[in-house]
Amino acid sequence: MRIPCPYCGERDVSEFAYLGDAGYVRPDPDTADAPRRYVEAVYLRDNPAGPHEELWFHSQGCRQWLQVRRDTRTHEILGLRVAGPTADPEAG
Amino acid sequence: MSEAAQPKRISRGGMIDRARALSFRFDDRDYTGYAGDTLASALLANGIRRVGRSFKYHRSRGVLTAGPEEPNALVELRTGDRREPNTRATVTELFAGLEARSQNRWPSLALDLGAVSSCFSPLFVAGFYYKTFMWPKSFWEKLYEPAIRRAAGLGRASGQPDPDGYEKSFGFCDVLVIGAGPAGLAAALAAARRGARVVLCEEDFLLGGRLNAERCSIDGSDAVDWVRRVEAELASFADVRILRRTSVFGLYDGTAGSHSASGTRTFGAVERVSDHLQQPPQFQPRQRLWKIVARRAVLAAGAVERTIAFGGNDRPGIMLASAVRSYVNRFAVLPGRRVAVFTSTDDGWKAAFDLSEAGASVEALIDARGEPPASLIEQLRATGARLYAGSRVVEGHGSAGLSGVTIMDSQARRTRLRVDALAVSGGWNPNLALATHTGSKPRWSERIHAFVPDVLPGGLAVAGAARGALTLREALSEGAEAGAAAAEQLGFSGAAGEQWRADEEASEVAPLWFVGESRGKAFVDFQHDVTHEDVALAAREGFRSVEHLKRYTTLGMATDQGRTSALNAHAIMSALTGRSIAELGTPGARPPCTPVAIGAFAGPHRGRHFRPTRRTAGHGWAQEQGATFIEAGDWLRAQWFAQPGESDWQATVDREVKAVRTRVGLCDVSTLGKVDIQGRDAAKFLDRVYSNVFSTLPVGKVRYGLMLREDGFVLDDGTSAHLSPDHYVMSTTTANAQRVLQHLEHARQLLWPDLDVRLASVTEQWAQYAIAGPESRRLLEQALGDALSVSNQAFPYLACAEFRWQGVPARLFRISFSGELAYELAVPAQYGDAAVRAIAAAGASLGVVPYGLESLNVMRIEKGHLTGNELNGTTTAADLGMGRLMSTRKDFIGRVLAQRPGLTDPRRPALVGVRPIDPYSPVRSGAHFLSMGEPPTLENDQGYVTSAAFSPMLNSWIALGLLSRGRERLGERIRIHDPVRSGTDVEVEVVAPVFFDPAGERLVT
Amino acid sequence: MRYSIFTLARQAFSGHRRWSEAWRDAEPRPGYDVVVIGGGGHGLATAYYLARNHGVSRIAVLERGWIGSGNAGRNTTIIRSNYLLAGNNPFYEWSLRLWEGLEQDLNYNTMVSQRGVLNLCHTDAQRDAFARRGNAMRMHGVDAELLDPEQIRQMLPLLDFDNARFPIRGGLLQRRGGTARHDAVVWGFARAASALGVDVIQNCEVTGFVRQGERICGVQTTRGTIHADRIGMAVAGSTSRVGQLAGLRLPIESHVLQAFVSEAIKPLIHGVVTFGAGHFYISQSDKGGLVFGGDIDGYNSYAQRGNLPTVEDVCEGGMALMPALGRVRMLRSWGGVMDMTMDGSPIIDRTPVEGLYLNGGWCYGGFKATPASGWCFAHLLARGESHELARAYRLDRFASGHLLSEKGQGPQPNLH
Amino acid sequence: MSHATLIPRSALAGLTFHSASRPNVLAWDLPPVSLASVVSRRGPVAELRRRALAELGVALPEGPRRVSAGFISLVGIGPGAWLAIADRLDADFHIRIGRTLGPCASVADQSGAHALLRLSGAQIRSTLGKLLPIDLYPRAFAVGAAATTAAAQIPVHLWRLEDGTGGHPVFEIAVPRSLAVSFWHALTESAAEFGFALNP
Repeated sequence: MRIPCPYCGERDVSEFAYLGDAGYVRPDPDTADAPRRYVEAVYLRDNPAGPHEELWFHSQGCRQWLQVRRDTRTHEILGLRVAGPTADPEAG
Repeated sequence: MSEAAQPKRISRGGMIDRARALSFRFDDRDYTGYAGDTLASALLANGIRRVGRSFKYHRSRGVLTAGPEEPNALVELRTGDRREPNTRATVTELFAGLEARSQNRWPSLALDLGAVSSCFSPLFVAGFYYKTFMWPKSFWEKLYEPAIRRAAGLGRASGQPDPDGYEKSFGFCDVLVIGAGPAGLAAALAAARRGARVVLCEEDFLLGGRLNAERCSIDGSDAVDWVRRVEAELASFADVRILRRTSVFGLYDGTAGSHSASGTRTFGAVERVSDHLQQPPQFQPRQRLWKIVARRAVLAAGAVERTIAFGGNDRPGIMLASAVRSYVNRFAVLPGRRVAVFTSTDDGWKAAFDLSEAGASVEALIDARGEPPASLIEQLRATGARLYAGSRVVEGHGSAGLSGVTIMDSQARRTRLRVDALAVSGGWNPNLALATHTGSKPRWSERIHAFVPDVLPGGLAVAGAARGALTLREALSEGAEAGAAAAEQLGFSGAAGEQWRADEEASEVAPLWFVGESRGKAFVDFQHDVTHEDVALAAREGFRSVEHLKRYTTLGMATDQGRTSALNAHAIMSALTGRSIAELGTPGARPPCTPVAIGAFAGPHRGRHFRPTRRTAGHGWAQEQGATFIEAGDWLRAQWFAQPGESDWQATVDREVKAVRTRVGLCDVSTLGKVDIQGRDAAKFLDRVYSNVFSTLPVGKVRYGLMLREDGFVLDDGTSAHLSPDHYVMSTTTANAQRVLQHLEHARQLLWPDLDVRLASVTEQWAQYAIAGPESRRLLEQALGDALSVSNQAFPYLACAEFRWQGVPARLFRISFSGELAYELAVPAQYGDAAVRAIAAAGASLGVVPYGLESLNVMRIEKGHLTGNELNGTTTAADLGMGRLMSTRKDFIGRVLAQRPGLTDPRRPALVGVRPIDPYSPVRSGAHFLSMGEPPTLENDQGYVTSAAFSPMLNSWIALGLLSRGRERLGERIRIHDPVRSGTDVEVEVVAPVFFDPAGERLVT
Repeated sequence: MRYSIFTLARQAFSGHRRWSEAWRDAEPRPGYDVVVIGGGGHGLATAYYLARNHGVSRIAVLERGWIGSGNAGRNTTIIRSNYLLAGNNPFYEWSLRLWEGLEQDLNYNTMVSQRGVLNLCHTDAQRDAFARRGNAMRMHGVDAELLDPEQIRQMLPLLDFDNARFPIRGGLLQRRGGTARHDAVVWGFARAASALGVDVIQNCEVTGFVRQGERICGVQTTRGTIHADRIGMAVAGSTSRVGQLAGLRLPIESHVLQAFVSEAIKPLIHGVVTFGAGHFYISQSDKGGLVFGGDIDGYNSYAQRGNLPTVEDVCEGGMALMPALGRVRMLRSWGGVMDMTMDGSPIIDRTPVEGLYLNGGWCYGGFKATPASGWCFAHLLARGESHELARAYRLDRFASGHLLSEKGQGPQPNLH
Repeated sequence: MSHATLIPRSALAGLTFHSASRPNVLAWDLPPVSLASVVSRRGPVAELRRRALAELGVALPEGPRRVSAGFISLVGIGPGAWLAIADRLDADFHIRIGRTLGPCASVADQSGAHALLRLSGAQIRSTLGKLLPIDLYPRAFAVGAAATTAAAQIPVHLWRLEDGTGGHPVFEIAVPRSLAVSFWHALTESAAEFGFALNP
């Protein structure tokens, strides 16, 4: 598998570290239902068979966290962007 | 070489170099062949028909094919530590001094399946072992299984370290062409002419594929000349790479998925660099693994001829028709003098023509079809062969080698013919395995009665016989089109105009899978001895899907993957169950499509170079001091520094510890992870990633910090030093350095991108040395001079400073892992060697000693400091007695989930110290705690020892451990249970987890 | 028909023409007491023990393809009970006990072969962790031995003791560990269950659930609707997908685990060996093939195939441990889809949806668990309460924090 | 009072290899120079670029490229991240850059973090092809191109300089100091078949 890093260009998967579901949003710790929302955020997964938004860290390259859209049935890379709500100034 | 030496060698022709005779050994006898031979062709030339024994029935077997699909002619190649079992003689290039042995010949003595098979073979039907060997219970493992294990398997591995080297290489190209037969050559040339960057891989040592084995012409001249012309033109392109002896074994993902056209794909290939030599030349590997990234690929791997299942179809001397033509035309070998051909295809007839041309007496041509093409019949007249149309071979005779065949003609009359060779042609199976590696399924073709590629992986085209286009004419045109299309899709357009003319060919195929009137065993898997009866039994017992059939009968699971015969079994099953072959299921192939040496996948990463080794800047100095090194993750660290006369490592460690505690010691701590943290929000960032507060840490101070995972368990611990406003340097444990940095980048880039903070790893930048002991301050004063004042007032406990030491940027931290008055001095790594020598020199008069990991460990246990043994990913801050570091004044990673009942349960094991009542009773890490008098059961398990050591200061064994409700149990006597290492339990007292200088006075004086 | 050498001999005289089907290829009926989704080892074992231990009469096993076509036929056939945690160890030990009597119990030779499982360690910390685990095993009456390098050299002279990047410092040996023939396990349970009246229904894919208010009372399948009082899921690799049909969101990620087999060679390796400084484990099958594997590829996948870097990593580990493997050829590879849970331990529990029960999350440890998994899941389905051996495998442990993590890597499956 | 003086030491000092008579792969162990990591702070990089141009006389490369001007060259190693390389060993290098780029960038001394090698020769691409998972084909990796990747499992920064004598490509590679010995082994093993020489 190869991932087209927006900074480094297309690279072999062995340069990247996988974290998983990119849907993770760290809940507000100060709400009443924080415990439940943390459990869901940290432990539960959609785990779809099909397009999956996921996080890869280019650990052997530019050290950016990337959000990759990949089909879990075919391993096709469908899309990619720098992860996080706001991208780094120079990324992409 | 005289003809006598090679009785079956044809006196002229062939693509062998008769000027270069090569001697070789087979089963301890000497023979001679020619350069250009394979081991199989050389054996056949020497009149050897029987080359091995079958797996289950130990029947004599000979050469069936002339390619990698060979199921029978497997040998042990080479000797000693280079012995290679199961090597296919049909693709083994002959070299001078080659040594080979037949395999599986004399079964083991214990249970000689070979010997009994003749009379007991009726018992050894598919899956017989599932139905028996169950009684008496103990006999399976004691008797039956060992016997089966000894009898099973084929060749013997060398059992010794592989002496040869392997390499890996990445390759990149626009168009990868797989196979250099007519289609592949045409494709490669078409792509190259358009300016594409081309890689052409050919499994054989000659380019040309079938053109080397057949008598055919292109543009009116001999096809072999065409091959040489194309080869020469390809070689003239700078951007074309031809890889001979290279098998493309797997199709893997690139950016493209299973079906999308755009993007790249990764192909795995193995280049047999030196397998055609007695051993690899200096600096050359045996094999090279290629990882080829291609934007487009053309699969032109040809097709494999399949056999026909009839009684005794495994007799040595029975060969695929295509193989016969290979041996006759390419290798100038005559497989038999009196020969016959059994075919259900037009193609099979060509074997008769070639054999006759080569001087064999063709006794008969048996065509299962009632009315073969008139043109062929006309051509056959010249050979004088008798035609049996609408007839079938029902039995092959001759256990040591074919002596004759019995045929049944259209009127069901049986005739026995005396022949010593039979060419069989049952049709062609396209080599489409690569096209199915990413999950694409082939479809059934009623035209050629075989599976052909259907939906293809994106970017992959298939051309020629691999697509079921069996004529040379189609191969040339399809190849050229595929190569041109691939290049043009990528925007290349150059001189086109490849137009090659080839003769018409009759290529009709009629399905003939199994001869119902067969007498004797009809094999559908030669190597695993699967017969038509086994297929019938599987059907009877309900193993009817292709996968069940395969798993129950082991059909197609041998080294040849059933390429020449498994489809016959599917056909038999479909006849028995009234379902079409397609309905039975299409077995998708998985990599590798040809067996690949495990060494090739490993490449150079073996032995001491299995993984890279990290060495600190002080490594050389430590070696000079007599260090014994130990692996710590990727690093090598000094474990201890033994001195002459020391009885054992314990004596060494005792000396080092005492020296540090009484004078001063020097330890390389460069391996700790170091992260440079800068930004206006650096303090805020640290507050969120550490459980304790850092925003209150003044410049010039260091603080210990605890880091949790979001799930509330401890991830790592370390210190962070406030060097200057908005600038910190964090230290992590050696083991977690990389994971922590990734964790921090995740927090910075994803959780809080709004913070102005930036991270840089400076682990490599700083060589860092701990100087510990009562005399450490004096040592530093001597080493640093007036570069920095280290008086207790100027530089108190937990102080840090950046300064210049002899003009070199340096850092000093007053922190202590040993519990002594201690400092850590850091310099840029290129000065690390000089610095450690300077420190040692400065401390010489003070009796400074270098100390290693082991002494560090003893001292940190004496102080109850933590390492990976305690930070094992399942402990909480509270477990480790650090509940106070869980700030309630701020948010931090792990805060919420750390409050779950399972993590706050008071019964959780808590960190304690233990001391044996008898100070000399060893306590070892990994031992379990039990209350006195309680039997050793899991229910009574009270926790375990995390770290233990003998303390020379307390003159006693001491240990840290996690004990259930530990904090409430100080003073209690419990026992230590360590059955895997000691028969008797040790009684210990539970104490606070700090044994030495509990008040910490030494740190601050 | 009872299997034995005598039956085999009798059959031989009649040219093996009188063998009957190993199991009935049943047609679905409209309703059952219990429907088990998934005709793999776990599902078939569950059905067998439901019938044998709990006298449940109307049972169906629904298999999307042909039985054993999932992970049951895509593993490396290792059986062992060398677990550390009190929540795991008794369960796996019971599983091993069941393995030890399985041939006689099922009247089918599943080729259980206890040639030993040896875990190697390469650092002192690893050795101490092995000691801790070995001690825990012994405290539960499980056999465990801590070996020193010399003892290992005697056992396996093949290993690299003299030129290794990470020298072997010891090992934890469970002699009762070993292997079993994976397909035979599936066929044996199917045959035995079928003999007790269980309907084994192949080519029957579940496409939805039938609800009655909040309760689930049946399944829609490609072969029609089937009603049942209780429905058990044992669909390793598809747990999230089937669970989603019932509206479940689970602590599971699907990852691909590759495995490999070499060409058949004469006996080279006796037992099972695992490398401690890389991702590699190996054993040799009765047919002579070296069966080996390593780590999961490490990304979500339902593709049942992996990629080259993992293959290289595994073989590098193999060569580092056994330099004699260099010239042995890899013949085949395959990929299985693993249900990776967030703490690396399985789930056998009722779900929030009444009538639906879950057996899944076996990560890459499902095969060895087959008998006990069926045993405990059958108990749960029959009695409505967890079997004492499977009490720790609760679905709510993530919320309560009573995690069952042998490795302590945290909620990131590709680190387990 | 210690009189030992602090002198820098090459990470490759004292390493052995098979030296060929007619080498096709050449390596030079570069004399020690100062390096620093430069990471743009949060917010627009316009100001950073302006200062770099005004104070250092270099246009910060966008993407993985190397630019050189006077005493300094900068290699792009990530978005908003560069490796600054001085032309000599200068203890104040990172401080001066830090001052010039002020609050727009975080600057950290990396002088000791890398072993720097220059590589060339007729077979340098074939040699690096065995080590690097990236395409060094002339069109794909032109003069001035840079890459951060892994060479035989070792993280490296690599960039291409102007072609050298004989028209052979010239690369420079920065290897983590602690891994220099392992990299050296991998390099010399890969180059051996072509003939290898150091500091010819």
